[in-house]
Amino acid sequence: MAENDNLGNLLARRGISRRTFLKFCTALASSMALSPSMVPAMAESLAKAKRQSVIWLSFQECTGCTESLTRSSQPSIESLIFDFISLDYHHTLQAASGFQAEEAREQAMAEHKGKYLLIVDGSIPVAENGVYSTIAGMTNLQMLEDAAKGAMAIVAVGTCAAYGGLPKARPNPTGAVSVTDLIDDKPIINIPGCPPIGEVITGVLAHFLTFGAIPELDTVGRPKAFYGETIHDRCYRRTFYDQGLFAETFDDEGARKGWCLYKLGCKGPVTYNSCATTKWNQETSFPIESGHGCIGCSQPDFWDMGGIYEAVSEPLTDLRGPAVTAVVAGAAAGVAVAAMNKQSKQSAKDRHFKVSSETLDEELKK
Amino acid sequence: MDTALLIWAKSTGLQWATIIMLLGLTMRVIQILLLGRATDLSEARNSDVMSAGIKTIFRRFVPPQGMLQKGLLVYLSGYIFHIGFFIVLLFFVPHIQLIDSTLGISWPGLRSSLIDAITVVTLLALIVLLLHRVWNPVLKLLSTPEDYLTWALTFLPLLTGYMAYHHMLFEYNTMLALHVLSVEALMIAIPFSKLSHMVTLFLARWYNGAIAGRKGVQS
Amino acid sequence: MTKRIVVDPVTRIEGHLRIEAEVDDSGMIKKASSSGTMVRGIELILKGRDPRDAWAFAQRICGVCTLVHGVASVRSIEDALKYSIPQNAQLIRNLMIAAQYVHDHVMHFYHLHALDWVDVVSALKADPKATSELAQSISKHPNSSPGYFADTQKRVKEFVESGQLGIFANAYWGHSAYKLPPEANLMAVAHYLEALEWQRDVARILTIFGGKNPHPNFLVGGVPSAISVDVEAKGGITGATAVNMNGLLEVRNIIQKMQKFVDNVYLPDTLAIASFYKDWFKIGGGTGNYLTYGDFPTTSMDDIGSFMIPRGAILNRDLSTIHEVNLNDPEQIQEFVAHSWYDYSGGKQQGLHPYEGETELNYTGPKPPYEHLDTDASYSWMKSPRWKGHAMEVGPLARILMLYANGHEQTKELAGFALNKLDLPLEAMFSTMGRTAARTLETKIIADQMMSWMDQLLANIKAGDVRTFNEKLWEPSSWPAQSKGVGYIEAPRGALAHWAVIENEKLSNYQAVVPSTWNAGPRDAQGQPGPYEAALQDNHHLADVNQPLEILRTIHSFDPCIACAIHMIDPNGEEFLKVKVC
Amino acid sequence: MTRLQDIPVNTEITGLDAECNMVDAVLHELKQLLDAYLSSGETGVIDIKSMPLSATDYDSLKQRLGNGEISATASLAGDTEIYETALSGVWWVVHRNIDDRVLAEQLEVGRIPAILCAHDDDIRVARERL
Repeated sequence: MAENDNLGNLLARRGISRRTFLKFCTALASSMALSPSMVPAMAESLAKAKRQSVIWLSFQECTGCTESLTRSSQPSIESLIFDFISLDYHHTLQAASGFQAEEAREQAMAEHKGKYLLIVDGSIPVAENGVYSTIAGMTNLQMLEDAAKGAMAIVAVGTCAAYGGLPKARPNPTGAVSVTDLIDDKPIINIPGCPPIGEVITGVLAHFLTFGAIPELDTVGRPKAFYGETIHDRCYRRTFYDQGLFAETFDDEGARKGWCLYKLGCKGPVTYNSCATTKWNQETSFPIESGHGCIGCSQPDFWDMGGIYEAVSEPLTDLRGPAVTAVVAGAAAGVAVAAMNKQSKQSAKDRHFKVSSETLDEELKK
Repeated sequence: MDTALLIWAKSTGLQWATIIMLLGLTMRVIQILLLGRATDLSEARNSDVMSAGIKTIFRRFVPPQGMLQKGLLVYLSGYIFHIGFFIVLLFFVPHIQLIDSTLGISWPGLRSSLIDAITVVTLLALIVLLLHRVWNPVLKLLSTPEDYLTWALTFLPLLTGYMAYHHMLFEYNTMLALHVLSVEALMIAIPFSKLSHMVTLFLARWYNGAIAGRKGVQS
Repeated sequence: MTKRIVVDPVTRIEGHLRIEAEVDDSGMIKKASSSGTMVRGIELILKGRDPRDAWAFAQRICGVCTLVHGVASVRSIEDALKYSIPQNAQLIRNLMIAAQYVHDHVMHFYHLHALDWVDVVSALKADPKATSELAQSISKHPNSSPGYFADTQKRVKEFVESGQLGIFANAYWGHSAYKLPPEANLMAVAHYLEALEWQRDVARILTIFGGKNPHPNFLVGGVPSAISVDVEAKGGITGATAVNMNGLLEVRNIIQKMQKFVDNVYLPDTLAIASFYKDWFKIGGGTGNYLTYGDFPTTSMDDIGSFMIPRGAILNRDLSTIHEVNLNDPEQIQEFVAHSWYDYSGGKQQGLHPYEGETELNYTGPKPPYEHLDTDASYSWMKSPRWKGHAMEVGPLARILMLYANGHEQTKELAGFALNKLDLPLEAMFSTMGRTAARTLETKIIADQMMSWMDQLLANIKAGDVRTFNEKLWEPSSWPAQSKGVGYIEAPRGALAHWAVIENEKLSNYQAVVPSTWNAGPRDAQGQPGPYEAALQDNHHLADVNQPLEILRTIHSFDPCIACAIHMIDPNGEEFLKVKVC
Repeated sequence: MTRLQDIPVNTEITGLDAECNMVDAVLHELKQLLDAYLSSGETGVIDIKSMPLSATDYDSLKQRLGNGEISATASLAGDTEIYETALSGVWWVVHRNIDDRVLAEQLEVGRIPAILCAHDDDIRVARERL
């Protein structure tokens, strides 16, 4: 009976009307910044969709991405798990442990070969042949390559999986890399963020389920619908930046009046994400609204993008030391060159020796 | 990729540009100073040589009457571009923040919209100067590749800054990285091109002023 | 003949864990070992960074107990710099930590632990009407109609019949150790789903104060969330930050919502489930030694007397004597490496205080992939933290016992009520189910305490005190050339501390001893087992060696957080962390 | 039927000078959608929630569009409120969830908003239940 079952029938049996479903799709489209005119078609195709097999692999991670997923309200994790996808393997959520868990993964890989969606969170350590992270005796590297073979597409959730993230921060002790660094023969969607917004994770999944294709991506593999603009561009405090009104500390008049946090190190201008519009946890707030600058967590290498409290325009290295050295060295070189110039001037002068009539005579006698 | 370029530009790139610029400039200034002047054995008509030199440094900021009338547009463009360039450099808040973090001094900035307008005017002034160079046959004949290069090196930081601010061409991070890189190119070129007048103009004017002052005339 | 069984991966925990156990013919565990298998080397990444940034890095040690490392980190820097914070900041931090407790404990119970006790498939056999009666008999929770449970059952049925079981596939359904009647199973499944929705809502306290969840923001010297109540609109926005009048009202609502769920769902469910598993109050007792650092100051972190959760140590289950604990005393907290893959310059038998901590790797285990570890030699990448030489259990049980031993009224009343209801003696707390019950009790105590902090915060704001940040020592140029400090917190999983050393405005050393290391660490030089080891040694009989449900119950009762436990290992060698049990 | 030139598009708004650009943009788009509907019968939607409207923008848009003859509430896992604006054929639709949070907010142009129409699948189910 699983064969011809689709989401529409499932919903009908549960007494959920197509109106309700249309409303759900409307909300989804709105959160994904899709044109509202696409909604009816989207609802029709989603109703015909079957539950998508999903395998979720966790590597060098902190489980923050999974936690964030459970915070998504549109669609919620419950509806995702029960209605839209079949989450066949997920360490933190699945009931089975041990070899039964591994069996579930292998079964899903065999049964849905070429059709399952592979989701990865966490970076993959490759130093020392990948011994820094193993599951069931396999290195993350082996497990990823194995699971990627039969995947229809791969979704790298979180900055660690998308770009290497925290483990890759200087000096990258475990040789951590991203999914894109290792897999090049599958479509990959990056959903960066530390963690990404829950609604963004489920929104991208819903988009994939609806259209069966990956959404439009930017140059670093992020869906443009969610990562198309900088935080700064859509920030409610942007007008204060333009007016030159800045909070100077975390508790001054400007901080309480909601002035721009640029001087306190906000990375909003160089960070592409939808925190300022989608916001966090059911639109409750986002970092800047709660008084702290953006730390840039959806950008590649953001941990090394400068101190959290250093303004975007500040240099990343100490310039004073090198500057003093350069001036001293320049002065020394100047003196040396001047001395050399003097010397060559002198020798040129010397070459112009004076000739007297006596010496001329002596020369002629020879 | 984008961020990596920005990180490089703001760390390694900036560090080397600073080193090369300061090293080159100090070297040249020291060289000039050590060159010395032939001692003038004649009796000075005016012994206050120092103040005469300093006066000249400032007096030369004012254009001579005749020249101003002959080439008003060019003169004006030159002034606009120089003043605009320094306003944008010194009064845009992110730039002040950069100076504050390295030198520990800061001052109030101007609002971004004003800086934006000044940038446009400065860019236009630079374009006028370039057109003048190309259209004026005499000037064209006199121009060397270095003249075009230094023009471009001055023009690019303004242009890339403007484009980054308005999210043109590339995404912001890449454009910002290009902006920083263009500034670094300018910094590196300063000591080794005619751009070194940024520093040497003060020395040169002082010398001239001092000599003239010794003779008891204004320069 | 003993048989060796392997559970890898252990799921429904944070991080990657492997358990190996040797069982005899009767199914009794004779020997077990646990192993964490992932490392990132955050300690190395932190070296040379700005101490004010450290919280963000340290926080990413774990996304489940998402704020505890952030708080421990800012406190360590504040301790090093003698940096005092305004009272409002202290109250906001208390509220955030408390919210994390309530959120984390409920999620642990329903989404990580419940499936050890609840058989989802059995719920299909339940009678919704009887389930409704059961639910109404234990609680006044409004969602308890027969229709409500029928809907849940229908949803689960659709799901099971679809043939794609997803996260519920391949589990130990039908295992003989599942004892709940179908109705109790159905009620628990309904609450599993309800808790998912509830947690999403209550996590918003952290979003209001910290801007997002997981990984909310913190700040050395206070909290980043400026209070924008009554700020004039001129040149700014009225209520410009999330902590405006609406935000504060929302926090109050959420606190009430938390209390309600704990009182009406979590507490009754725990007692109901526990009543079917009373034998588990005799299994899985740990070392009998319990440690707390203390937390929730009413004044400041310097005033240990003002902590709501007191500091102390209990030895050999003797609640009549509370020993004093000092985190800076080099003789008290020490880490041993006798059975770990490290060397100390002073020899492997030595114990070192974290300030003097050394991380000299010396892997002597078998070459991976391997079948077994040599448990007589070194077998773990975790060190063994000890307090005055004793292996200590940390976490909810330790805290409840400490509160109880200190005569905390509410704790005595609650514990008395629960034990009375289940007809059990106080000693029953020293067990797997005791640990799970203690977690529920402390959730209630903390949830009840939250409103008083909130009221105090509102009173301060009303009185015109809106300070949340102390600017005085913000600039690194104002710091001494050298300083060091310890920051600690009672994390949901137990006592956590970070030791930071600052030299010339940068971090020169950073060490953390985390709850899961206290609980999961290997034996020390004296051969004393750690709490996991001791607990698994205590009376575990496996009904089916191929479905070792019993191991999961006890391991989950500790709420393992393995990324935390191996976050810091210096990773120049191989990564295995092995905890040998017995 | 309202003719296009009869639509009272009033561009004088007092005290809102700086804010009205967005409102004008919405009104302009509505005009185009009405054109399209009149010429081809094609319906259209504007997603208000995803537009960067300030609170003043939003209020002034509401004022400008006014209230028409019809209003309805649909209970679809939370209330959905629908009313016709003073402009016939222009509908204001607000979708809320069970917690009353706004999920989506739209202006819909057409004879009747799509959400009010019963779906054939549901009608089929209804037939079976009889």
